[in-house]
Amino acid sequence: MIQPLTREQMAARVARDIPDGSYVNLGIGVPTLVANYVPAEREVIYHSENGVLGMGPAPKPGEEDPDLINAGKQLVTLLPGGCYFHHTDAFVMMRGGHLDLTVLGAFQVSETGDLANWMTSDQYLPPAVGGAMDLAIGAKRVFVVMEHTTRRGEPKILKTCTYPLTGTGVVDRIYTDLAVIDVTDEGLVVREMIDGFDLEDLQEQTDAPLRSADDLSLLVHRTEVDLSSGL
Amino acid sequence: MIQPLTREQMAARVARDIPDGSYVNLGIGVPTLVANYVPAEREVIYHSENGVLGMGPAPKPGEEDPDLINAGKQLVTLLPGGCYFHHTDAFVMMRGGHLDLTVLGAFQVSETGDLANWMTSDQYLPPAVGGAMDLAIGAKRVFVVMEHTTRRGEPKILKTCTYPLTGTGVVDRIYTDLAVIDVTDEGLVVREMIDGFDLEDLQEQTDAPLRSADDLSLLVHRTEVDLSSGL
Amino acid sequence: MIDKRVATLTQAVSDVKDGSTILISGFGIAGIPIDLCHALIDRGATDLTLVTNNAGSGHTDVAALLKAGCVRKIVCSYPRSAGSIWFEELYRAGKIELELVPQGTLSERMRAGGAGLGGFYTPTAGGTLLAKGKETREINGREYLLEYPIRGDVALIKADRADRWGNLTYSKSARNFGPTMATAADLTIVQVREIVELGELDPECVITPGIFVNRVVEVGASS
Amino acid sequence: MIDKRVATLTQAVSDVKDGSTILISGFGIAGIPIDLCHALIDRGATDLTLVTNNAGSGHTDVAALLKAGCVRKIVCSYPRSAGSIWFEELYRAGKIELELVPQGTLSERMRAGGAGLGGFYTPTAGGTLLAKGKETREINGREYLLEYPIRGDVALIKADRADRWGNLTYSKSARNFGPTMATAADLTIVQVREIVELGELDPECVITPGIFVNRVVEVGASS
Repeated sequence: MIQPLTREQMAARVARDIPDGSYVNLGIGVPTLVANYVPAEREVIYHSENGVLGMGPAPKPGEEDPDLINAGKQLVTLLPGGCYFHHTDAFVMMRGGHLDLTVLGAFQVSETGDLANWMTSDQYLPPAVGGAMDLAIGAKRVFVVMEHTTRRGEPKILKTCTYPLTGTGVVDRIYTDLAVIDVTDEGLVVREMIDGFDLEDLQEQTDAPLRSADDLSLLVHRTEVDLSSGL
Repeated sequence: MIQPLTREQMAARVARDIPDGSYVNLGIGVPTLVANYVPAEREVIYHSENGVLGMGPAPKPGEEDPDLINAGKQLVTLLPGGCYFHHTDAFVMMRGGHLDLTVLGAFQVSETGDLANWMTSDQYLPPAVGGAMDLAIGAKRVFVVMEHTTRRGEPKILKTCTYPLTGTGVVDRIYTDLAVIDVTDEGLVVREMIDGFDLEDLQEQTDAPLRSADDLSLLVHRTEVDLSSGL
Repeated sequence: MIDKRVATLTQAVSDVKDGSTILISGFGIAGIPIDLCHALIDRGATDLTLVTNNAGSGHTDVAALLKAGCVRKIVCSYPRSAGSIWFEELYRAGKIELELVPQGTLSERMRAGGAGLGGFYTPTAGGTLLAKGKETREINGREYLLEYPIRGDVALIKADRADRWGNLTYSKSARNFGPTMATAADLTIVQVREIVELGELDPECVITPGIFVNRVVEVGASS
Repeated sequence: MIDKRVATLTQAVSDVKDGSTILISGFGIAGIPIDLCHALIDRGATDLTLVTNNAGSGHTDVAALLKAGCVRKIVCSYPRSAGSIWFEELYRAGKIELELVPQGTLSERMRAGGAGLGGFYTPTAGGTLLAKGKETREINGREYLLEYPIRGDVALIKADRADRWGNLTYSKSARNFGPTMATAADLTIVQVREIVELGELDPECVITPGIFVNRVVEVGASS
């Protein structure tokens, strides 16, 4: 019986790959959890598109300030060295290629790194895009973290996305509850896979063709902070 | 014997027309002198394209700060309520139509308000444009202050400018040492003229056709501060 | 003398015309000019186009403008938030027009409006549904969309402190769209926590120079 | 750990390559990174393209770079100042290339470079000699020129205070081109009067967030 990673374990796995000294924007959902698992030894500067650089953790009770929130509208704090700026400047950072990395959730990713994470085909829901497109095209590297398949078991890693795109050819690496997969010029390369799976098992849950890295390793379940990097 | 206005008298005449509460950019040369003659009762906010709003007069001896200069590179001061910003924002103010008024020097002005104030035909001098073009197209109103003719007596108010243009159709009013002239849709209209001159005398020194305002009045020589307005 | 202080919220919005395009600052709960929004509702404004990042949630401010039937169209990046019930109801009923703009493009289009630019080329949204109908251009091997400026007849903004010249400072992430919107409207109206004496704001730390502001009204530490 | 402090000026410019495009802050005497300019001369840089508002005056900083023969081309708005003798001499001798750009367009082109835009339409210089060869477009009845971004390989900037994350404040009108240039280069090197502890700069008053800065070197109250 295989054990997919929990959301926390996925976040912890992504956290291993956040480099010391990097400027990072974390999307809403699992991406936001990533910060919890980045080792304290690494100094990472978190950016929020609503005009904050150097975000710290959630405030202690009694220290909440409704004027200090992140892009997910959660209350946050500011680290010493952090600063504020207006929205247009926040997007200069994003669109201008100044962020080292963004971690985003996704509905679908294609084998060429197309990203679909802003709109499903539900006609009753009004569309909402926020800053997703700016992040997708602007950050130097784009990591996606998501479940490997939908709740119904449909693959989310596809030859071609069926949902409307956020950006084309933008994703560098995909972290799922089953594997870590690089988007390369030669297609999707599996770097890590959970115990009990072989490439065929993973391929069954994946629409786009996969191949195995020469140094394929085990995707481990852990939520403790890990100083090693999978990059 | 007619008496053309001195540079100071020209500046004082322009100053009469600087409205209370306006945002004003003064160009280099005679325009800079204008501030000296604006009545203290009028609160005028002076803008400088190097990132200053609310400029005050020259500093007292001992209070000079080389970091606080105007566009003419002269040392200035900052009034209470003044502030600093970067160059790109300074030009947002200019290009974006936020300045009420600019007063500029000129080599030539055409009857349709074309302005030439950045380049002569001297091939040995390298061209230099600075912020002149942004001011000319951006300010809500453009006043030009200049001698009526060149030192050689050639007219500077022309049917068509012969020097390279700074902007087309931008000038609203011309202040010279002989007259105050509005640029209107029906051509140049003389509002004020110095004593001893009639329209023919002025026309002789002007290439573009002039006509007289119905309420043509005398252009007076004074340098004391004057609360009346010629607008 | 320059004095941009206005005594009451009612006065501050008294001449906002029906049919106007209104830029409204704020992201999530931070930086929304709640009191100005409600003053506008009290005035009975109709047929408005709102340009604002979210489409309101709950029953106050932007949501209240929607609920009160003041709004014909909304230009925003993220209308679907927790509690955006009034927008969703109007949207499903086909009673409101939506122009969805990526957040960075929304902000940059207003900046262009304030800066006197005619338009700009952005890579954002290239190859997506939101590029539909937009002119594209390849520049140095990359595809860009041509985007045009947005200007408002009015901007309603929440700031922290102001002086009588209209200089503004903001509070933390409540700064968000305020500084850009202030530049991009014919009439910029600002509610602030506190109005201070001229000269009290540090000239190095003024975020919105007063040239972009027409009216300021003090509301204290409002809701 | 992030530590952008560099001990010496020599170190700060050690890897600036010949043939680079260098953005240099400053307007008149205010905000010119004099010490960094001289460090670059000491390194013996050649074939540089400078992007800077003026073309130097007297014998220091930008003028010194010209005098030392480091510069192939200059992109600026106002090369002719009192005392711009070195530029004028090279210009008359045909030994330097000049690209003259209106000041606001110069600043805006660098902003576009830092903001990831492909270009923009500006009304400035429409109908003038400086529109020659530029694509024009009528938008809402007004003529605009298409202008493309400027980026530097390196930006040399003078600021007032910095911390080890590279956050910057400036002094009065010496701010000028610094904040925009910092965004528009692959490598942004800043000389500051003083480096302070992390957290000492007011987060509301940081003018250049550290994300735009690669190196800071403390020079004290320099020339």
